[in-house]
This record gives sequence, C-alpha cells and structure tokens, in this order.
Amino acid sequence: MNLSNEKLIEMYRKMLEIRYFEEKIGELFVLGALAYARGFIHLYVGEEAVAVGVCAGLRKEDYITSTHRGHGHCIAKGVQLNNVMAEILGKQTGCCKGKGGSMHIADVNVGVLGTSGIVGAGIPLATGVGLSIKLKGSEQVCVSFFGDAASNTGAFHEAINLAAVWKLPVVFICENNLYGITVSAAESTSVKDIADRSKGYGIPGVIVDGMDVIAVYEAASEAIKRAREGLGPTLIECKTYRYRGHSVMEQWAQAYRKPEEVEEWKRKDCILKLRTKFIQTNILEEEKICDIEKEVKSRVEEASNFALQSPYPENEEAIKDIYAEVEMSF
Amino acid sequence: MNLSNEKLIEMYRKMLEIRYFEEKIGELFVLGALAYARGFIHLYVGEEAVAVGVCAGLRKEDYITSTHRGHGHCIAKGVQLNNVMAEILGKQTGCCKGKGGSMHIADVNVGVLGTSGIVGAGIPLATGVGLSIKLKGSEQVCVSFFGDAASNTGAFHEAINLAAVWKLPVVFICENNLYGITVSAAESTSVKDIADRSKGYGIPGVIVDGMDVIAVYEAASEAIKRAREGLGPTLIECKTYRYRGHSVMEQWAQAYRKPEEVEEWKRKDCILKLRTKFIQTNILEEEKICDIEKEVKSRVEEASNFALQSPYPENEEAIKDIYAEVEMSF
Amino acid sequence: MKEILYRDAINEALREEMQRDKSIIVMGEDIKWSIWATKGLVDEFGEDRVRNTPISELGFVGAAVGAAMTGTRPVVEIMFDDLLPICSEQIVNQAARMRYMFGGQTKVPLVIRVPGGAGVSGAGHHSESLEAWFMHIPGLKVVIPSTPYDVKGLLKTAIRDDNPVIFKEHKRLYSTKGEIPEDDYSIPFGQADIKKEGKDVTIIATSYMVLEALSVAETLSKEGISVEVIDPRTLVPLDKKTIIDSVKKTGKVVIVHEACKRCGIGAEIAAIIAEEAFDYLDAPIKRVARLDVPIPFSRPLENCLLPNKEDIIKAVKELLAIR
Amino acid sequence: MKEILYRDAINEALREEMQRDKSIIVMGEDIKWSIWATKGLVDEFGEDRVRNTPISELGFVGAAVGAAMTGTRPVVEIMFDDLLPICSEQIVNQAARMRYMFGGQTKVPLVIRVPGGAGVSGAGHHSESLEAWFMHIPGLKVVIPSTPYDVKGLLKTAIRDDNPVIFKEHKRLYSTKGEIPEDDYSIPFGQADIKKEGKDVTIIATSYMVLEALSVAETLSKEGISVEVIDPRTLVPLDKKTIIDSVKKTGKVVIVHEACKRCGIGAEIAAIIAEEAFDYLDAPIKRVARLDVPIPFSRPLENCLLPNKEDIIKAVKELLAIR
Ligand SMILES: Cc1ncc(C[n+]2csc(CCOP(=O)(O)OP(=O)(O)O)c2C)c(N)n1
Ligand SMILES: Cc1ncc(C[n+]2csc(CCOP(=O)(O)OP(=O)(O)O)c2C)c(N)n1
Ligand SMILES: [Mg+2]
Ligand SMILES: [Mg+2]
Repeated sequence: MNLSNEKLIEMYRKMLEIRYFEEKIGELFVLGALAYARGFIHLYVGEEAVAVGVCAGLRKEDYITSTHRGHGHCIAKGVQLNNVMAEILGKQTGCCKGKGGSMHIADVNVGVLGTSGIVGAGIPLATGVGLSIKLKGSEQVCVSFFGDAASNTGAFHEAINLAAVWKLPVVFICENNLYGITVSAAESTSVKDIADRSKGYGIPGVIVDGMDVIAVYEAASEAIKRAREGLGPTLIECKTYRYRGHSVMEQWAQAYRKPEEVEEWKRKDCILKLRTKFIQTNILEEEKICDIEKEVKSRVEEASNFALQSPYPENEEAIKDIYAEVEMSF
Repeated sequence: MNLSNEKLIEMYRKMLEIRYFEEKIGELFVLGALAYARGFIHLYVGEEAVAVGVCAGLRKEDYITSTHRGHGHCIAKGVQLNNVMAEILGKQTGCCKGKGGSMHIADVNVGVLGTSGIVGAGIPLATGVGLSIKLKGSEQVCVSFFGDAASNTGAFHEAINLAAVWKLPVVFICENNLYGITVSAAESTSVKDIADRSKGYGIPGVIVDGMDVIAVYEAASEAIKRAREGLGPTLIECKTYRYRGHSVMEQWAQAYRKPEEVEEWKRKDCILKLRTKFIQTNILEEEKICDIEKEVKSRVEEASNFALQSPYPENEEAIKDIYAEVEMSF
Repeated sequence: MKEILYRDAINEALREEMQRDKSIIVMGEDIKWSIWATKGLVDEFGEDRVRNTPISELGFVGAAVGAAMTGTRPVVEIMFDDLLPICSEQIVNQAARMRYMFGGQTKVPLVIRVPGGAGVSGAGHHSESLEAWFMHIPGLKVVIPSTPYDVKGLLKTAIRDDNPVIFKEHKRLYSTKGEIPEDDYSIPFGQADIKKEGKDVTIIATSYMVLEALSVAETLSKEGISVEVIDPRTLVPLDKKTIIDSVKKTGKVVIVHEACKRCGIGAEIAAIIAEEAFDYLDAPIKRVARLDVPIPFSRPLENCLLPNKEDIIKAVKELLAIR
Repeated sequence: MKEILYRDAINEALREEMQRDKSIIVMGEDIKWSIWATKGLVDEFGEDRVRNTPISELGFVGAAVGAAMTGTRPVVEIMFDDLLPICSEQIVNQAARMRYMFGGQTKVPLVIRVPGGAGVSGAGHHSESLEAWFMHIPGLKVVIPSTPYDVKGLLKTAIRDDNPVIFKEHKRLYSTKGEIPEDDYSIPFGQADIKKEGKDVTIIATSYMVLEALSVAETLSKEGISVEVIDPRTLVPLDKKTIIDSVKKTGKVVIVHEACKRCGIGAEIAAIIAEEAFDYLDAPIKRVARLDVPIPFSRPLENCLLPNKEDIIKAVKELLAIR
C-alpha cells in the first residue's frame, strides 16, 4: 500500500504519544496524583500499533467506539492530549468536564463516541452508528475496538450479526492481547483465532500482527474501503499484548503470566520495530528520531501539567447534563 | 446405525403422537376450548422428526431444555400426553399444575427442564445442566433445542462458548424452520447454515435433514456419544419447517411465506417418509400402520378428554411454590 | 373529534411523526407485517425506515442507542416487558447515562415502546410490568398512557424528545376505544390527568388500572362516595403537584397499579406523599397492586394475583371507615 | 471473638460452606487469582469447584441456574451492580420464577454475590446499587449486610437457602473491620438488627450507610438526641416488625440508602410505614439517598450526589423541629 514517509512518521509520532502518555499516567498514579481515580485506569502500553494503524486509515468524520482500555484509541483518533489527560484526572478541562474519567472519554468532534466501562457495550453502539451512516447515505465508517475477552459477550454476537445482515459500514477490531484481566484466552475463549468467529456471520475475518503498525494499517484500510463501498462489515483480529498489568492497580503483580512471556512480546515492540525500519531504510536518521521523541515527551509533560493545574469542576456540574433540553420541532 | 424395527416403529408412533396431539390443540383452540390460552401456543406440526430423532438417542435420565414450541420435545422425551394436554389447558392435572401453560411445561422425572417463553433462555440452562453432570461425573447428557432465530441471541453465543471451553456434555440442536415468527432467516441471520457458527466455538457443526427422523437420530446419537465420552458439545442444525402459523393465533394468515413453499415442504413430510419406508421395505404393512394410527389417535383423544374434564387449580395454588422451604443442613 | 382504538392511536402517532421527520425510524421484532401498532408503516415508509430485527434485544437496542447518538431518531418496539431485562444493560448503562458521562456532548433521542402487562394468559414470561425499574434509573423518562388520547399525544412528545423514553403500553388496552382530535396535538410530559374529579378519596392509578379505577369511581358514586381518579401519565417526570393537591383535598389515597407491589411505582408515590404531604393525610396510604408472586398461566390463578375492582373498593371503604 | 475484615469474613463463609458441602461451587470473572473475597479458594477446592468464567454474564448466570436446578449449589460473583442488567434476564425470568412456573418441581439454590456501590471513583459504569430492582421481583431473596459479622452469618444462610439470593456487598465495606465468633454461626433471614437503640428518631439504613448512620447517631448523642439505627439486613424477606416497633417508639423516621432515591428501597420501606404504621407517625417520613443522577467520575462531583452524614443530620433535625 502507498504509505508515504510523512504518514509513517506521523504514525510513529502517534504511537509515541500514546506510549509516553500512558507511562505518564502510570507515574502519576504511583505518585498519588490520581488519588481520586483508584484503579479504574487501564493502560494501552504495548498495543499502540493497533489504535494507530487503524485510525491512520480513518478520516476525521469517521467514528470509533472504544473500551475500558481506550486512551490510545482516543489519542489516535485525534483527541487532544491535554483534554484526555485532564479527563482522566477528573478535571473541568477534560473532554467530558471530568464527569467521564478514563472509562468514559468522548469527543464527538473527532468522532470518538466513547471509551466504556462495560466490556462489549461499544460493539452494538458501533452497529447503530453504521445504521445512521447508511441511512444518511454518507461515506463515513465506524470502527469498534474491543478486546479478546469481549468477543465472548452476547453483545459482540448480536451486534456483528446485525451489522452483517444490514450490511453496515462498520469495522470490528478485536485486540487480542491474550487475557481478560487474569483470565487467559485459553481459559475463556473456545476458539484460537477470534477472526474465525466471522464465519458465523458470513463476513470476512482477518488475522493481523498487532505489533506491526503497517500490517494493521493495511488490513484496516482494506476493511474500511469495503465498508465505505457498502460491502458491509469485517472482523479483524490483531494479535497484540499489554506490557503492564490489567489496570494501574495491578502494575507489578501478574501471577497469571510468566515474565518470559512479557519479555518475548516486548521484543516485538511496535515502536521499536518502526524505529528500526526508519533507520534501516533511511527514512529517518536516529538523531531526527530522538528529536521527535523529545518533542513528544515534552508534549506529554505539557498535557500532564495542564491537567494537574486545571481545576476540578464546580459542584453545580454534578446536576447538569442529565437530560437534553426538549427540542420541540413543531 | 443399528436401528431395530421396533425402535423405528416406536419413533413412528412418537411422531404420530406429536402430530395428532398438536392438531388436537389446534382444533381445541378453534372450538374455543382454549379460551384462556389466547395466542401463546406454538405448534410443532412438521418438525416432529427433530424431537423424536434426537430423543430416541437419549436415556430417561438425560435432560432436555426446550422452547416456546416445545410440546413435541416434551412428548418425545416421555412426558405423558394427559399431563401435557392438561397443562396447556391450565388444569390442576397438568405437569405444572396449570401454572406453566404451553410455554412452561416441565417434568423433571423424565428430564424435561422446561419449555420457555424467552427465546434463547434454555441454552445457558443446558450448559449449566452439563456442568452439574460433569461435576457429578455421571454419564448423562443434556440436549438444548432452539430455533434458527434463537441463534441470533447473545444467550446462544455465551452458552455455547462456555460449554465448549468447559467441554460439557451438551448437544445443541438448532431447529432451522426458516422463520422466526414472520421474519425470514435471510432477513435476520447473517449465515446460511447455522451449523457454521460452530466454527466460532471450535466444536463440530453438523447439518442434517430435519424431515428425516433416521438422519436426525444418527447425527444426534453421534453427538450424544461424544458428549458422554467427555469430548464436549456439538451443534446440530436440523433443516425443517413448520406447516402451521407461528402460533395458534396465526393459523391461516401467513403473508410472509408462499403457499408453494409450504406445499413443497409438506411433500417431504417426516411421517409420510417413514410410513412409505415401512411399506416399501416391508417393515410394517399398511394395515398395521393404520392400526397404530388409530390407536394413537384415540390416545390423543383420551388426553384431550382428560384435560377437558380436569378441574382448574384451586385458588390457593396461586400463592404456593414461590419459594422452596429453606433446608438448613446444619 | 373521532373515535379510535388505542393501538390505532399509536399507529397514527408513528405515522404522522414519520411523515414530519425523516430521521425517525421504527425497528423491532416482527413489526413489518404486524397487524397492530406498526401496521402498514413499511408500505408508506419503506424497508429502510421500518426494520425487522433479529432476536437480539441487547444488540438492536444498543444499535438504536448508537444510531440515536448520530442523528437518527429510532422508535424501538420491545414485544413485552419480560424482554426488557435482556436489553436493560444498553438502556441503563448506555442510553440513560451517556449524555451525562460525556459531559453533555451527546443526546439520545430514543423511544422504547413496550406493549406489556398481564391478564392475557401470558404466564411467567409474557406478563410483566417493569416500569419501576426504569423509574429508578436517572436519565430516562417513563411514560405510561391509559387512553387512546393520551397514547397518541404522549407518543408524539416522546418521539420529539431528545432523551431516551420508556413508553409503556398495555396489551389489554390495545382494543379499547376513545376520542381524539382530528388535528395534530401532543401532550407535554409531567402533567398528570385528573380522569375524574372527586372529594372523598384520591385514587392514583396507571395504565389499565385507570379503567378499573374509573369503573370503581362510578360504582361508588352510586353509594354517595366521591372518588377522584388521577392518572400520572408520565412517571418521569412526575407531576407531584397534581397528586399533592388532590391529597390536600381528600386526605385519603389509594394507589393502584398492576405491577408487583413490593418496590413498585406505588411505593415511590406513597413515599413522596408521606414525605411531602404528610400533614394533609388523614389515613394510611393504601396500595392495591399485584401480589408479589410470578404470574401463573391458568386464568383462575392469574385472576387471584392481579388487582381488581373489588380490591380497590375494599381499600377505599377501609379508608373511609377510618376516623 | 476475633477481629476480621469484611472481605475476609466473606472468604471464611465461602470456605467453610465449601468444606461442608461438596455440591457448592464458586464461579465468576477473575475469581481464581483474586486477592479479595475468593482468595485462595482454588488452592483448597481445585479448579472444578472454583471457576473463572468468560465475560458472559448472561451465559454463566444462566448456566448457574441450570446447574442449580440439577443438584449443584453455585455461588456466583458479579463484579459490580452495573453488570446485573446484563444477566437480569436469567435472574428474573428464570431463577426467580422457575419453581413457580413448574408447579414446585424445581428449586434453584443459587447465590449471586455483588460487590457494588459508589464512592470509589467508579464513574458511570462501576458505581450502581440496584437492590431495588431485585426487591421488585418475586421469587428472589435480597440480602445486604453492613458488617463483617452480618456478612459471614448471612452468606452462610444464603448458601444454605434453596432459593435464588441476591447478596449485595459493598466495595467500600471490604476493608472495614469487625468482630465475629470463632465458631460457626449463621444469621436467619428476615431479622433486622438494631445497630443502636434510641428513642427520638429511627434511622433505617442499609449497607455502607449503616456506618454513616451510626456515626451520625454518635454525633447527635452529644447534642442529647437519641437516635435508633436499624439495619434491615435482608430486604426480602423484610423484618417489618422491628421497623414498625421502632416507629411506634420514636414516631419519626429517616431512611438512608446509597442507591438513587426514586423508586429505591427506601420508597418501599416508607410506603410500608405509611400504610401499616401511619397512626404512630408524628412527622413526615424522610428519605436520604443519592440524587437521581448518574455517577460522575470526578470525586468532588460524586461527593455532591451521594448521601452523607450532614444530609442525615439535617433530616433528623428537621424532623425534630416539627411539632
Ligand atoms: C460486561 C463486563 N464484565 C466484566 C467487566 C470487568 N472487566 C473489566 S475489563 C475486563 C477484561 C476485559 O478483557 P478484554 O476484553 O480482553 O480487554 P483487555 O482488558 O484485555 O484490553 C473485565 C472482565 C466489565 N467491565 N464489563
Ligand atoms: C427473547 C425473546 N424475544 C422475542 C420473543 C418473541 N418471540 C417468540 S417466538 C419468536 C420467534 C422464534 O423463532 P425461532 O427461534 O426460529 O423458533 P420458531 O418459532 O421458528 O420455532 C419470537 C420473536 C421472545 N419470546 N423472546
Ligand atoms: Mg484482552
Ligand atoms: Mg424458526
């Protein structure tokens, strides 16, 4: 596929943004700066290639629905770092005014229809967004991200069947990181390749190396094209891995998986892979890469300062936004 | 497979019992004798080979969970005609004392764990029964019957995945009669052969002619054997057809399907097919068959009289059986 | 004015709103060829806007929420209350809370119509009334009309509302008749209707029980007992003022609904009165509701559990005997 | 007596019952390696009896019902209340009604443990308290213990009960401490506990709010106000007698719970009092509960919505100002 160097560098930058952003959150948690946030924060470290590879194929007006592990999706789709960080810290300047937190980040201006605290819940929403698109006759698509464990929910099954029957412009992206919290896919999921579940819906199923941003981009772009052309949904399974614990609470203790396993995956790191490619194919020299890395690091630092310095919302916010004003159109 | 003539004749008799029984219910409805029952009665006419073929492979101590269209399953598994009929009429002598009605017929003594008014709900129950069997270490199996449309429920997906992961002794029997009420499988189900959904669970999927009781018996017996041997669940799709409307309310008006379609399926009638075989292969002569038919007809007539003459339950029954007595075991 | 069946009044509301606003779609199980509330809509509006769904209540309600967030205005039919638990995750966690969780960025203009209720030999799986569940969930509106006039006017308001609305119909009301205006009209949420004025006792009733209450009021009027019958019509928002004004007048209240008594909507109404109109009460607040028992198939048994006219009369007379 | 954490008391109850009865199994998401209530059970009882499930709440609760019908006694963990809607179909339509629908042929000895509640920055999807939903459904029992002593004793009773029990724990109680006997004990359902005797006002509180009420009682005692604190402990069956006896004594009632006010369990308790103890009341019945608003993430906002000590004190003082 025709991936320009600029695009590749942009993708590298996004992956870095996510990586540094997530590491920053981890730091803040340890420092106690997330005192209010308790454990309900799930870092995306290791899986950056999936969000970035998929979103690189999307337009601003396209939509995504996300998960509890959604910071990366939001950043990749274009939400400002400042507002994501502030939201995670529960500040007034967060994209949801601090009401959502890590598990409910939305920014409708860039098509982010929300991270979610209910596993699987974003999948039917995406099907419905696809329905709106089809009814409007626009050229948009909606991508739904979800985990391997989410593929065992009834919501997954019902939503994909519906999208398939109605031939909706939706791309289902399963991030198979081998675990749902402490439960291994082998213990909970009856099929080795979740992409095989596509056979139950008569739609294409694709397996892709989720540690390779270019591979993800290519597979996603093809599915997105199919969707735009009215050919219906695709299920893409990205084989990936989270480096850290399930949530910030569980940074170190990971009795359910072996350190060697973690190390093995880290050797396939998506950022490292692209970095090496840059140098080997002379797309970017090491020094330039370091510049980018420094720049991104300071952007993240800035976001962190922005969030830390932002105020908490005023108390009256607590009882706002429950109902939309009734808009009588007669 | 070794199907003795006696067994074949027994299967013929069961199919007839169901056919006549259901036709009787249809008659009673038209006569107004089911005044209380309104429309919530769904006849099995046309699909007899499925219930009978499957249950012929089961033992008395095996279990089934059933559907809203469940009279046939109950009869095939060995519930007495009298008690099924009385239950459908809401009489004290029904197997559930009239509290269940057509959609909640159970007889635990013969392993019938209930017809059901919620489409798909019996499937997870069957998985759980399989779990009990596995924990006890007995040789039983549990069969779950459900319709084509039920295969679009989240319950289907979650229950089969669970049964597969835990390798439980369950056989999932999908009765694909092409419609869920007025909605065709094409309009609601994304895959042509529901058996293909097995691929999403790593279990065997089998397609069988549901109008051929012998074929059903053979496929089911193999799956039952697998289950008993601890090899886990199987999904069997029986291609079948209901001759009548979705419920007794909808006996005639069936705008959603063509009369020719109905006629075509009736030509494949399961009872007719076995009857012809009997005569052609000299298993039974026409006269003997007529004797059986007469005998079954009178058995059904008897059941109908029994039910009609039985009293309604006493009012005090209304507030019984809500909670089981607490059985403190210390 | 013209006479119309309850179910046809629903049909008219759907039809007129769909004519008015192209973003409205109707979806649910078996609605295309239905001979009830959605009759004929597919002929007029086509298959894009009138959609049969698979048996996937969680999935298609979720899809309706996603569609509602992005410019569509879905009116979903759920065949009966007993199916609401299946899709309640999407109703409760998503539709109801989304706007709030996202700091006001989204709206969810979604109507969920549910022709529920007992008294039709629906047995344990087709007889429920679960409005109390949804009244408990902030972010939803809950509507429960008892007459053709109310059902049409309130359904129009529900469809025009930018929030998720649980719209509780009743199977036993479908064939009841009533007058409605020839012209377009709608009924605002939050206005209870005094179905009959009276001064001795207030009966607050919902859905099919409004008819029973009115019939009781007529019976009792012959005995010289003047009953006021109030139908809240919408439970969220609830018109407390009309209720409390009536309590001020009569000092005696009977609340009647078909759903189970325990933690039913009558509990909330009674609690409001006991909290906010205590000083005007001169007798205990009575609730007449279904016994806390599942619904049996056999009609004689079902009849034992559902509230009826005699139960209401008994409650009224007990109150009048006091003092 | 020994001191124990709430969560360890749960663990002890599970462990002792599993030792006693081999048919008891424990299942849920991430329970095998849990460091909370199910800690270490897999080591003692093995993988057959301690089962991690897929994320399939409807499926595995349904499976638990099927298992319970056929000789197994499952204790299921649902991670928080917000997930109950996902599996409510199997709880409501199957577990609760099955015995009745089948004319008494089956029993469903199933416990569903739910460590729910707000106040932990769980935001819109991890903060709910839905006990009112299940109190509305006949066929279920509903238990909501506030102390280590109660949670152990009641969990044992729940496990030994032959009916489906919704067992509501609270995340914020997990790290609280209390005394329990060294020996085996259990607490019968339907017995409220008077956590503190008093004579001026009755506070009826559940779950974490019992702690708040007790703290309020202590504060107010310094001002010479004598508060009685009642913890119903089980909502179904509900010990009306203890509640009404207290009302007879004090004439004034404040009901406190963390769940939303509208149609919460406080509504039912208020309605019962207004119906059955009206003559003993000498002031309105107050409810102190969460505002009817979804739970926001930001802690300062969350604090605005949850009931707290000040709210309770205010309600008590308002009642005392009357007359
Ligand atoms: C419906 C539901 N069940 C359980 C949970 C608790 N929970 C949160 S994340 C999680 C695991 C999700 O695993 P997966 O979908 O593979 O995503 P991952 O965390 O691996 O990215 C669970 C069980 C939940 N939030 N929602
Ligand atoms: C969960 C649920 N949704 C909807 C209904 C209403 N309903 C009853 S039967 C039925 C169709 C079932 O079709 P299928 O599973 O194919 O079985 P069939 O009737 O064809 O035997 C529907 C939609 C229901 N009872 N339960
Ligand atoms: Mg995972
Ligand atoms: Mg069918």
